[in-house]
Amino acid sequence: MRVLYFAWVRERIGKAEESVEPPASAATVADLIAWLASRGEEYAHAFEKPGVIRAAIDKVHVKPETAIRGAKEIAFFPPMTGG
Amino acid sequence: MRVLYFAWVRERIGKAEESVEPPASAATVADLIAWLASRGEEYAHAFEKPGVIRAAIDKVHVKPETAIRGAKEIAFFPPMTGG
Amino acid sequence: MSAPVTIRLQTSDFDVAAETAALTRGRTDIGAVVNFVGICRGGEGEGAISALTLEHYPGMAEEEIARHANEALARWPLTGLTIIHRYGRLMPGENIMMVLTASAHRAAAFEAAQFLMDYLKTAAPFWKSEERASGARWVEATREDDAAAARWTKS
Amino acid sequence: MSAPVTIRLQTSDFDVAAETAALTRGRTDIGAVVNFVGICRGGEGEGAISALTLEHYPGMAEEEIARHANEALARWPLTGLTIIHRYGRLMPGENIMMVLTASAHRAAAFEAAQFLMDYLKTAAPFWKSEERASGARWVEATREDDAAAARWTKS
Repeated sequence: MRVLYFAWVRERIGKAEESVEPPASAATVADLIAWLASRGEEYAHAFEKPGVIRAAIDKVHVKPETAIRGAKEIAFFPPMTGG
Repeated sequence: MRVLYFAWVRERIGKAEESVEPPASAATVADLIAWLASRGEEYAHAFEKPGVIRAAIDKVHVKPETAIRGAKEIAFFPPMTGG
Repeated sequence: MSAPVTIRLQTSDFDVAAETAALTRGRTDIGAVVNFVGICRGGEGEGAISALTLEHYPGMAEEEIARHANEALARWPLTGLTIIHRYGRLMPGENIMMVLTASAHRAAAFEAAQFLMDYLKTAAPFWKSEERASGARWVEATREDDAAAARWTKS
Repeated sequence: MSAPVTIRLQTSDFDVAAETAALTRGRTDIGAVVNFVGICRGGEGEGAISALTLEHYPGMAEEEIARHANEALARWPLTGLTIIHRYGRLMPGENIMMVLTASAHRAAAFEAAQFLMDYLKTAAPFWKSEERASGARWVEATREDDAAAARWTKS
Protein backbone atom coordinates (compact mmCIF):
# COMPACT_ATOMS: atom_id res chain seq x y z
CA MET A 1 0.00 0.00 0.00
CA ARG A 2 1.37 3.37 -1.04
CA VAL A 3 1.17 6.07 1.63
CA LEU A 4 1.63 9.79 0.89
CA TYR A 5 2.29 12.62 3.33
CA PHE A 6 1.76 16.34 2.75
CA ALA A 7 2.65 19.63 4.45
CA TRP A 8 3.69 19.31 8.10
CA VAL A 9 2.82 15.59 8.19
CA ARG A 10 5.45 15.12 5.45
CA GLU A 11 7.93 17.37 7.24
CA ARG A 12 7.57 15.58 10.57
CA ILE A 13 7.88 12.10 9.06
CA GLY A 14 10.69 13.25 6.84
CA LYS A 15 9.45 11.70 3.62
CA ALA A 16 6.76 12.39 1.04
CA GLU A 17 5.79 8.77 0.40
CA GLU A 18 6.55 5.17 1.18
CA SER A 19 5.17 1.65 0.79
CA VAL A 20 3.82 0.02 3.94
CA GLU A 21 2.35 -3.37 4.84
CA PRO A 22 -0.01 -2.72 7.74
CA PRO A 23 -1.25 -5.74 9.74
CA ALA A 24 -4.64 -7.21 8.86
CA SER A 25 -5.98 -5.80 12.13
CA ALA A 26 -5.65 -2.27 10.68
CA ALA A 27 -9.11 -2.17 9.11
CA THR A 28 -9.88 1.56 9.03
CA VAL A 29 -8.13 4.83 8.35
CA ALA A 30 -8.00 5.44 12.13
CA ASP A 31 -6.45 2.01 12.67
CA LEU A 32 -3.82 2.75 10.02
CA ILE A 33 -3.00 6.09 11.68
CA ALA A 34 -2.57 4.34 15.05
CA TRP A 35 -0.31 1.71 13.49
CA LEU A 36 1.77 4.33 11.64
CA ALA A 37 2.10 6.38 14.86
CA SER A 38 3.69 3.33 16.52
CA ARG A 39 6.47 3.09 13.93
CA GLY A 40 8.82 5.63 15.48
CA GLU A 41 9.24 9.01 17.05
CA GLU A 42 8.81 10.97 13.81
CA TYR A 43 5.54 9.15 13.09
CA ALA A 44 4.33 9.60 16.69
CA HIS A 45 5.02 13.34 16.30
CA ALA A 46 3.23 13.58 12.94
CA PHE A 47 0.15 11.75 14.24
CA GLU A 48 0.15 13.07 17.84
CA LYS A 49 -3.28 14.64 17.28
CA PRO A 50 -5.08 12.12 15.08
CA GLY A 51 -8.22 14.29 15.16
CA VAL A 52 -6.66 17.00 13.00
CA ILE A 53 -5.25 14.62 10.37
CA ARG A 54 -7.23 14.39 7.12
CA ALA A 55 -7.02 11.38 4.84
CA ALA A 56 -7.75 10.51 1.22
CA ILE A 57 -8.01 7.03 -0.30
CA ASP A 58 -7.19 6.90 -3.99
CA LYS A 59 -7.53 10.70 -4.17
CA VAL A 60 -10.96 10.97 -2.50
CA HIS A 61 -11.47 12.47 0.98
CA VAL A 62 -12.38 9.80 3.55
CA LYS A 63 -13.30 9.69 7.24
CA PRO A 64 -11.38 7.96 10.08
CA GLU A 65 -13.93 5.13 10.13
CA THR A 66 -13.58 4.39 6.39
CA ALA A 67 -12.27 0.88 5.62
CA ILE A 68 -8.89 0.79 3.90
CA ARG A 69 -9.35 -2.63 2.25
CA GLY A 70 -8.54 -2.41 -1.46
CA ALA A 71 -6.88 1.00 -1.20
CA LYS A 72 -3.90 1.52 -3.51
CA GLU A 73 -2.90 4.95 -2.25
CA ILE A 74 -3.66 6.55 1.10
CA ALA A 75 -2.67 10.14 1.79
CA PHE A 76 -2.43 11.93 5.14
CA PHE A 77 -2.34 15.70 5.53
CA PRO A 78 -3.38 18.64 7.72
CA PRO A 79 -6.58 20.62 7.07
CA MET A 80 -6.42 22.17 3.62
CA THR A 81 -5.63 25.86 3.16
CA GLY A 82 -5.85 26.52 -0.57
CA GLY A 83 -7.39 29.43 -2.40
CA MET B 1 -37.20 76.04 -12.21
CA ARG B 2 -35.31 73.71 -14.53
CA VAL B 3 -37.04 70.40 -15.23
CA LEU B 4 -35.24 67.41 -16.80
CA TYR B 5 -36.77 64.31 -18.34
CA PHE B 6 -35.07 60.96 -19.00
CA ALA B 7 -35.75 57.71 -20.91
CA TRP B 8 -39.40 57.24 -21.89
CA VAL B 9 -40.52 60.30 -19.93
CA ARG B 10 -38.24 62.34 -22.19
CA GLU B 11 -39.47 60.52 -25.31
CA ARG B 12 -43.15 61.02 -24.50
CA ILE B 13 -42.77 64.71 -23.67
CA GLY B 14 -40.53 65.23 -26.66
CA LYS B 15 -37.83 67.22 -24.89
CA ALA B 16 -34.98 66.58 -22.49
CA GLU B 17 -35.38 69.72 -20.41
CA GLU B 18 -37.24 72.98 -20.05
CA SER B 19 -37.83 75.86 -17.66
CA VAL B 20 -41.23 75.97 -15.96
CA GLU B 21 -43.01 78.31 -13.55
CA PRO B 22 -45.39 76.11 -11.56
CA PRO B 23 -48.10 77.85 -9.51
CA ALA B 24 -47.46 78.42 -5.81
CA SER B 25 -50.05 75.73 -5.07
CA ALA B 26 -47.64 73.10 -6.42
CA ALA B 27 -45.86 72.46 -3.14
CA THR B 28 -44.64 68.87 -3.51
CA VAL B 29 -43.13 66.64 -6.18
CA ALA B 30 -46.54 64.96 -6.59
CA ASP B 31 -48.19 68.38 -7.02
CA LEU B 32 -45.65 69.31 -9.68
CA ILE B 33 -46.29 66.04 -11.54
CA ALA B 34 -50.04 66.71 -11.49
CA TRP B 35 -49.50 70.24 -12.78
CA LEU B 36 -47.10 69.08 -15.53
CA ALA B 37 -49.58 66.36 -16.57
CA SER B 38 -52.19 69.08 -17.17
CA ARG B 39 -49.99 70.93 -19.67
CA GLY B 40 -50.88 68.85 -22.74
CA GLU B 41 -51.40 65.45 -24.24
CA GLU B 42 -47.70 64.57 -24.34
CA TYR B 43 -47.34 65.43 -20.63
CA ALA B 44 -50.50 63.55 -19.72
CA HIS B 45 -49.08 60.51 -21.51
CA ALA B 46 -45.68 60.76 -19.79
CA PHE B 47 -47.25 61.10 -16.33
CA GLU B 48 -50.27 58.83 -16.84
CA LYS B 49 -49.01 56.53 -14.06
CA PRO B 50 -47.54 58.94 -11.49
CA GLY B 51 -46.75 56.00 -9.19
CA VAL B 52 -44.01 54.68 -11.46
CA ILE B 53 -42.32 58.06 -11.99
CA ARG B 54 -39.16 58.68 -9.96
CA ALA B 55 -37.89 62.14 -9.18
CA ALA B 56 -34.67 63.83 -8.11
CA ILE B 57 -34.25 67.34 -6.76
CA ASP B 58 -30.83 68.87 -7.38
CA LYS B 59 -29.51 65.37 -8.22
CA VAL B 60 -30.77 63.58 -5.10
CA HIS B 61 -33.59 61.01 -5.17
CA VAL B 62 -36.76 62.35 -3.54
CA LYS B 63 -40.26 61.05 -2.74
CA PRO B 64 -43.60 62.32 -4.11
CA GLU B 65 -44.32 64.10 -0.83
CA THR B 66 -41.01 66.01 -0.82
CA ALA B 67 -41.41 69.81 -0.96
CA ILE B 68 -40.05 71.45 -4.10
CA ARG B 69 -39.47 74.88 -2.57
CA GLY B 70 -35.94 76.08 -3.32
CA ALA B 71 -35.28 73.43 -5.95
CA LYS B 72 -33.13 74.56 -8.87
CA GLU B 73 -33.39 71.38 -10.91
CA ILE B 74 -36.03 68.66 -10.76
CA ALA B 75 -35.67 65.50 -12.85
CA PHE B 76 -38.35 62.95 -13.71
CA PHE B 77 -37.59 59.47 -14.98
CA PRO B 78 -38.73 55.81 -14.95
CA PRO B 79 -37.29 53.26 -12.49
CA MET B 80 -33.53 52.96 -13.03
CA THR B 81 -32.04 50.03 -14.93
CA GLY B 82 -28.28 50.48 -14.83
CA GLY B 83 -25.55 47.92 -14.23
CA MET C 1 -2.88 52.76 3.74
CA SER C 2 -5.31 54.64 1.56
CA ALA C 3 -8.31 53.11 -0.17
CA PRO C 4 -8.46 54.77 -3.59
CA VAL C 5 -11.87 55.15 -5.22
CA THR C 6 -12.14 55.57 -8.98
CA ILE C 7 -15.46 56.25 -10.70
CA ARG C 8 -15.70 56.86 -14.43
CA LEU C 9 -18.64 57.23 -16.81
CA GLN C 10 -17.52 56.95 -20.41
CA THR C 11 -18.59 55.91 -23.89
CA SER C 12 -15.40 53.94 -24.56
CA ASP C 13 -14.59 50.42 -23.40
CA PHE C 14 -12.46 49.73 -20.30
CA ASP C 15 -9.47 47.51 -19.57
CA VAL C 16 -10.05 45.37 -16.48
CA ALA C 17 -6.40 44.29 -16.32
CA ALA C 18 -5.18 47.91 -16.33
CA GLU C 19 -7.73 48.88 -13.67
CA THR C 20 -6.73 45.91 -11.51
CA ALA C 21 -3.05 46.79 -11.87
CA ALA C 22 -3.79 50.40 -10.88
CA LEU C 23 -5.59 49.21 -7.72
CA THR C 24 -2.98 46.65 -6.62
CA ARG C 25 0.37 47.99 -7.88
CA GLY C 26 3.00 48.39 -5.18
CA ARG C 27 0.74 47.09 -2.41
CA THR C 28 1.15 43.90 -0.39
CA ASP C 29 -1.88 44.35 1.87
CA ILE C 30 -4.38 43.07 -0.71
CA GLY C 31 -5.35 39.41 -0.54
CA ALA C 32 -8.52 39.42 -2.63
CA VAL C 33 -9.69 41.20 -5.76
CA VAL C 34 -13.22 40.72 -7.07
CA ASN C 35 -14.24 41.98 -10.49
CA PHE C 36 -17.70 42.04 -12.02
CA VAL C 37 -18.21 42.84 -15.69
CA GLY C 38 -21.70 43.34 -17.11
CA ILE C 39 -21.95 42.47 -20.81
CA CYS C 40 -24.61 43.29 -23.41
CA ARG C 41 -26.52 40.09 -24.22
CA GLY C 42 -27.91 39.43 -27.68
CA GLY C 43 -30.46 36.67 -27.40
CA GLU C 44 -31.60 34.64 -30.38
CA GLY C 45 -34.37 34.42 -32.95
CA GLU C 46 -37.08 37.06 -33.41
CA GLY C 47 -36.48 38.56 -29.98
CA ALA C 48 -32.75 39.02 -30.55
CA ILE C 49 -31.32 42.35 -29.39
CA SER C 50 -29.40 44.19 -32.08
CA ALA C 51 -28.16 47.03 -29.84
CA LEU C 52 -28.49 48.52 -26.37
CA THR C 53 -28.54 52.25 -25.65
CA LEU C 54 -27.65 53.47 -22.19
CA GLU C 55 -28.90 56.88 -21.09
CA HIS C 56 -27.77 58.47 -17.84
CA TYR C 57 -28.27 61.62 -15.79
CA PRO C 58 -24.90 63.36 -16.05
CA GLY C 59 -23.73 64.74 -12.76
CA MET C 60 -26.26 62.85 -10.66
CA ALA C 61 -24.93 59.47 -11.81
CA GLU C 62 -21.38 60.31 -10.68
CA GLU C 63 -22.58 61.78 -7.36
CA GLU C 64 -24.90 58.86 -6.63
CA ILE C 65 -22.25 56.26 -7.42
CA ALA C 66 -19.71 58.13 -5.28
CA ARG C 67 -22.12 58.14 -2.33
CA HIS C 68 -22.55 54.38 -2.63
CA ALA C 69 -18.83 53.81 -3.09
CA ASN C 70 -18.27 55.68 0.17
CA GLU C 71 -20.95 53.59 1.84
CA ALA C 72 -19.15 50.42 0.68
CA LEU C 73 -15.87 51.75 2.13
CA ALA C 74 -17.63 52.41 5.43
CA ARG C 75 -19.24 48.96 5.57
CA TRP C 76 -16.33 46.78 4.47
CA PRO C 77 -12.56 46.98 5.06
CA LEU C 78 -11.70 47.62 1.42
CA THR C 79 -8.27 48.66 0.17
CA GLY C 80 -9.82 50.29 -2.89
CA LEU C 81 -12.58 50.11 -5.48
CA THR C 82 -13.17 51.08 -9.09
CA ILE C 83 -16.48 51.52 -10.90
CA ILE C 84 -16.68 52.22 -14.62
CA HIS C 85 -20.03 52.52 -16.39
CA ARG C 86 -20.40 53.10 -20.11
CA TYR C 87 -23.22 55.02 -21.77
CA GLY C 88 -24.32 55.40 -25.39
CA ARG C 89 -25.06 52.67 -27.93
CA LEU C 90 -23.51 49.21 -27.42
CA MET C 91 -23.61 46.01 -29.46
CA PRO C 92 -24.23 42.49 -28.05
CA GLY C 93 -21.02 41.10 -26.58
CA GLU C 94 -19.71 44.54 -25.60
CA ASN C 95 -18.87 45.43 -22.00
CA ILE C 96 -21.46 47.64 -20.25
CA MET C 97 -19.83 48.27 -16.89
CA MET C 98 -17.47 46.93 -14.28
CA VAL C 99 -17.00 46.95 -10.53
CA LEU C 100 -13.65 46.10 -8.98
CA THR C 101 -13.16 45.69 -5.22
CA ALA C 102 -9.97 44.89 -3.31
CA SER C 103 -9.53 43.85 0.30
CA ALA C 104 -7.28 41.84 2.59
CA HIS C 105 -9.93 39.11 2.67
CA ARG C 106 -12.36 37.70 0.15
CA ALA C 107 -15.66 38.09 2.04
CA ALA C 108 -15.35 41.89 2.08
CA ALA C 109 -14.40 42.06 -1.59
CA PHE C 110 -17.28 39.78 -2.68
CA GLU C 111 -19.91 41.46 -0.50
CA ALA C 112 -18.92 44.99 -1.47
CA ALA C 113 -18.99 44.09 -5.17
CA GLN C 114 -22.48 42.58 -4.81
CA PHE C 115 -23.69 45.57 -2.80
CA LEU C 116 -22.45 47.98 -5.47
CA MET C 117 -23.97 45.90 -8.29
CA ASP C 118 -27.35 45.67 -6.57
CA TYR C 119 -27.24 49.42 -6.08
CA LEU C 120 -26.25 50.17 -9.68
CA LYS C 121 -29.06 47.92 -10.97
CA THR C 122 -31.78 49.68 -9.02
CA ALA C 123 -30.89 53.21 -7.96
CA ALA C 124 -28.13 54.67 -10.13
CA PRO C 125 -29.71 57.01 -12.72
CA PHE C 126 -29.17 54.90 -15.84
CA TRP C 127 -31.78 53.62 -18.28
CA LYS C 128 -31.46 50.98 -20.97
CA SER C 129 -33.27 50.81 -24.28
CA GLU C 130 -33.05 47.57 -26.29
CA GLU C 131 -33.30 47.53 -30.08
CA ARG C 132 -35.00 44.54 -31.70
CA ALA C 133 -36.42 43.84 -35.15
CA SER C 134 -39.76 44.93 -33.66
CA GLY C 135 -38.37 48.28 -32.51
CA ALA C 136 -36.77 49.87 -29.46
CA ARG C 137 -38.11 49.24 -25.98
CA TRP C 138 -37.07 50.60 -22.56
CA VAL C 139 -35.96 47.86 -20.17
CA GLU C 140 -38.22 47.58 -17.14
CA ALA C 141 -36.88 47.30 -13.60
CA THR C 142 -37.17 43.78 -12.19
CA ARG C 143 -38.49 42.63 -8.83
CA GLU C 144 -35.46 40.36 -8.46
CA ASP C 145 -33.18 43.38 -8.64
CA ASP C 146 -35.28 45.29 -6.12
CA ALA C 147 -35.21 42.30 -3.76
CA ALA C 148 -31.44 41.95 -4.19
CA ALA C 149 -30.95 45.62 -3.35
CA ALA C 150 -33.26 45.41 -0.32
CA ARG C 151 -31.09 42.79 1.39
CA TRP C 152 -28.43 45.42 2.19
CA THR C 153 -30.85 47.56 4.20
CA LYS C 154 -31.84 44.71 6.53
CA SER C 155 -29.67 44.77 9.64
CA MET D 1 -24.64 26.38 -25.93
CA SER D 2 -21.82 24.61 -24.14
CA ALA D 3 -20.41 25.62 -20.74
CA PRO D 4 -16.64 25.16 -21.03
CA VAL D 5 -14.73 24.29 -17.86
CA THR D 6 -11.01 25.01 -17.64
CA ILE D 7 -8.93 23.91 -14.66
CA ARG D 8 -5.19 24.44 -14.50
CA LEU D 9 -2.60 23.97 -11.77
CA GLN D 10 0.65 25.67 -12.64
CA THR D 11 3.73 27.37 -11.22
CA SER D 12 3.52 30.32 -13.63
CA ASP D 13 1.28 33.37 -13.33
CA PHE D 14 -2.01 33.67 -15.22
CA ASP D 15 -3.59 36.34 -17.39
CA VAL D 16 -7.12 37.16 -16.26
CA ALA D 17 -7.87 39.18 -19.41
CA ALA D 18 -6.86 36.30 -21.68
CA GLU D 19 -8.91 33.82 -19.63
CA THR D 20 -11.92 36.13 -19.72
CA ALA D 21 -11.60 36.56 -23.48
CA ALA D 22 -11.40 32.78 -23.92
CA LEU D 23 -14.62 32.33 -21.93
CA THR D 24 -16.62 35.08 -23.62
CA ARG D 25 -15.29 35.26 -27.20
CA GLY D 26 -17.93 34.84 -29.90
CA ARG D 27 -20.78 34.51 -27.42
CA THR D 28 -23.70 36.88 -26.89
CA ASP D 29 -25.49 34.86 -24.20
CA ILE D 30 -23.23 36.04 -21.35
CA GLY D 31 -24.44 39.00 -19.30
CA ALA D 32 -22.21 38.67 -16.23
CA VAL D 33 -18.60 37.69 -15.59
CA VAL D 34 -17.25 37.47 -12.05
CA ASN D 35 -13.55 37.08 -11.37
CA PHE D 36 -11.83 36.45 -8.07
CA VAL D 37 -8.06 36.72 -7.73
CA GLY D 38 -6.29 35.64 -4.54
CA ILE D 39 -3.04 37.50 -3.94
CA CYS D 40 -0.13 36.78 -1.60
CA ARG D 41 -0.19 39.32 1.22
CA GLY D 42 2.99 40.57 2.84
CA GLY D 43 2.06 42.22 6.09
CA GLU D 44 4.38 44.63 7.88
CA GLY D 45 6.97 44.79 10.64
CA GLU D 46 8.36 41.74 12.42
CA GLY D 47 5.51 39.50 11.30
CA ALA D 48 5.94 40.38 7.62
CA ILE D 49 5.74 37.46 5.21
CA SER D 50 8.72 37.22 2.87
CA ALA D 51 7.37 34.33 0.77
CA LEU D 52 4.54 31.81 0.54
CA THR D 53 5.00 28.22 -0.58
CA LEU D 54 2.00 26.32 -1.91
CA GLU D 55 2.08 22.54 -1.80
CA HIS D 56 -0.61 20.44 -3.45
CA TYR D 57 -1.55 16.80 -3.99
CA PRO D 58 -1.02 16.31 -7.73
CA GLY D 59 -3.82 14.37 -9.35
CA MET D 60 -6.20 14.69 -6.42
CA ALA D 61 -6.23 18.51 -6.60
CA GLU D 62 -7.30 18.47 -10.26
CA GLU D 63 -9.93 15.76 -9.68
CA GLU D 64 -11.35 17.45 -6.60
CA ILE D 65 -11.57 20.84 -8.27
CA ALA D 66 -13.21 19.27 -11.33
CA ARG D 67 -15.85 17.62 -9.12
CA HIS D 68 -16.69 20.97 -7.54
CA ALA D 69 -16.66 22.75 -10.90
CA ASN D 70 -19.25 20.22 -12.08
CA GLU D 71 -21.29 20.76 -8.93
CA ALA D 72 -21.25 24.52 -9.63
CA LEU D 73 -22.45 23.86 -13.20
CA ALA D 74 -25.28 21.71 -11.83
CA ARG D 75 -26.33 24.31 -9.22
CA TRP D 76 -26.14 27.49 -11.29
CA PRO D 77 -26.93 28.27 -14.95
CA LEU D 78 -23.34 29.08 -15.87
CA THR D 79 -22.09 29.56 -19.41
CA GLY D 80 -18.58 28.55 -18.37
CA LEU D 81 -15.97 28.69 -15.62
CA THR D 82 -12.20 28.77 -15.27
CA ILE D 83 -10.11 27.93 -12.21
CA ILE D 84 -6.34 28.41 -12.13
CA HIS D 85 -4.33 27.67 -8.99
CA ARG D 86 -0.60 28.19 -8.71
CA TYR D 87 1.76 26.12 -6.59
CA GLY D 88 5.38 26.56 -5.55
CA ARG D 89 7.03 29.59 -3.97
CA LEU D 90 5.40 33.02 -4.38
CA MET D 91 6.35 36.51 -3.24
CA PRO D 92 4.01 39.07 -1.60
CA GLY D 93 1.94 40.81 -4.26
CA GLU D 94 1.97 37.80 -6.58
CA ASN D 95 -1.23 36.15 -7.75
CA ILE D 96 -2.04 32.84 -6.03
CA MET D 97 -5.16 31.70 -7.83
CA MET D 98 -8.22 32.81 -9.75
CA VAL D 99 -11.81 31.77 -10.29
CA LEU D 100 -13.77 33.07 -13.27
CA THR D 101 -17.50 32.44 -13.70
CA ALA D 102 -19.79 33.51 -16.53
CA SER D 103 -23.58 33.46 -16.73
CA ALA D 104 -26.54 35.24 -18.30
CA HIS D 105 -27.24 36.89 -14.92
CA ARG D 106 -25.11 38.22 -12.11
CA ALA D 107 -26.54 36.28 -9.16
CA ALA D 108 -25.45 32.93 -10.63
CA ALA D 109 -21.97 34.20 -11.48
CA PHE D 110 -21.43 35.72 -8.02
CA GLU D 111 -22.79 32.74 -6.10
CA ALA D 112 -20.88 30.15 -8.11
CA ALA D 113 -17.62 32.09 -7.66
CA GLN D 114 -18.16 32.29 -3.90
CA PHE D 115 -19.09 28.60 -3.71
CA LEU D 116 -15.91 27.63 -5.57
CA MET D 117 -13.75 29.92 -3.41
CA ASP D 118 -15.21 28.57 -0.16
CA TYR D 119 -14.56 25.08 -1.45
CA LEU D 120 -10.97 25.83 -2.52
CA LYS D 121 -10.23 27.41 0.87
CA THR D 122 -11.36 24.40 2.86
CA ALA D 123 -11.36 21.16 0.88
CA ALA D 124 -9.05 21.34 -2.13
CA PRO D 125 -5.76 19.58 -1.29
CA PHE D 126 -3.47 22.61 -1.07
CA TRP D 127 -1.36 23.73 1.87
CA LYS D 128 0.37 27.05 2.45
CA SER D 129 3.59 27.67 4.31
CA GLU D 130 4.51 31.28 5.17
CA GLU D 131 8.12 32.41 5.52
CA ARG D 132 8.87 35.10 8.07
CA ALA D 133 12.04 36.37 9.74
CA SER D 134 11.18 33.92 12.53
CA GLY D 135 11.03 30.95 10.15
CA ALA D 136 8.49 29.06 8.07
CA ARG D 137 5.07 28.15 9.45
CA TRP D 138 2.17 26.22 7.94
CA VAL D 139 -1.02 28.25 7.67
CA GLU D 140 -3.81 26.88 9.83
CA ALA D 141 -7.34 26.45 8.55
CA THR D 142 -9.75 29.09 9.89
CA ARG D 143 -13.20 28.69 11.41
CA GLU D 144 -14.45 31.54 9.22
CA ASP D 145 -13.52 29.54 6.13
CA ASP D 146 -15.21 26.40 7.47
CA ALA D 147 -18.35 28.39 8.27
CA ALA D 148 -18.31 29.97 4.81
CA ALA D 149 -18.04 26.54 3.19
CA ALA D 150 -20.82 25.10 5.37
CA ARG D 151 -23.41 27.57 4.06
CA TRP D 152 -23.53 25.75 0.72
CA THR D 153 -24.61 22.44 2.27
CA LYS D 154 -27.62 23.96 4.03
CA SER D 155 -30.71 23.52 1.91
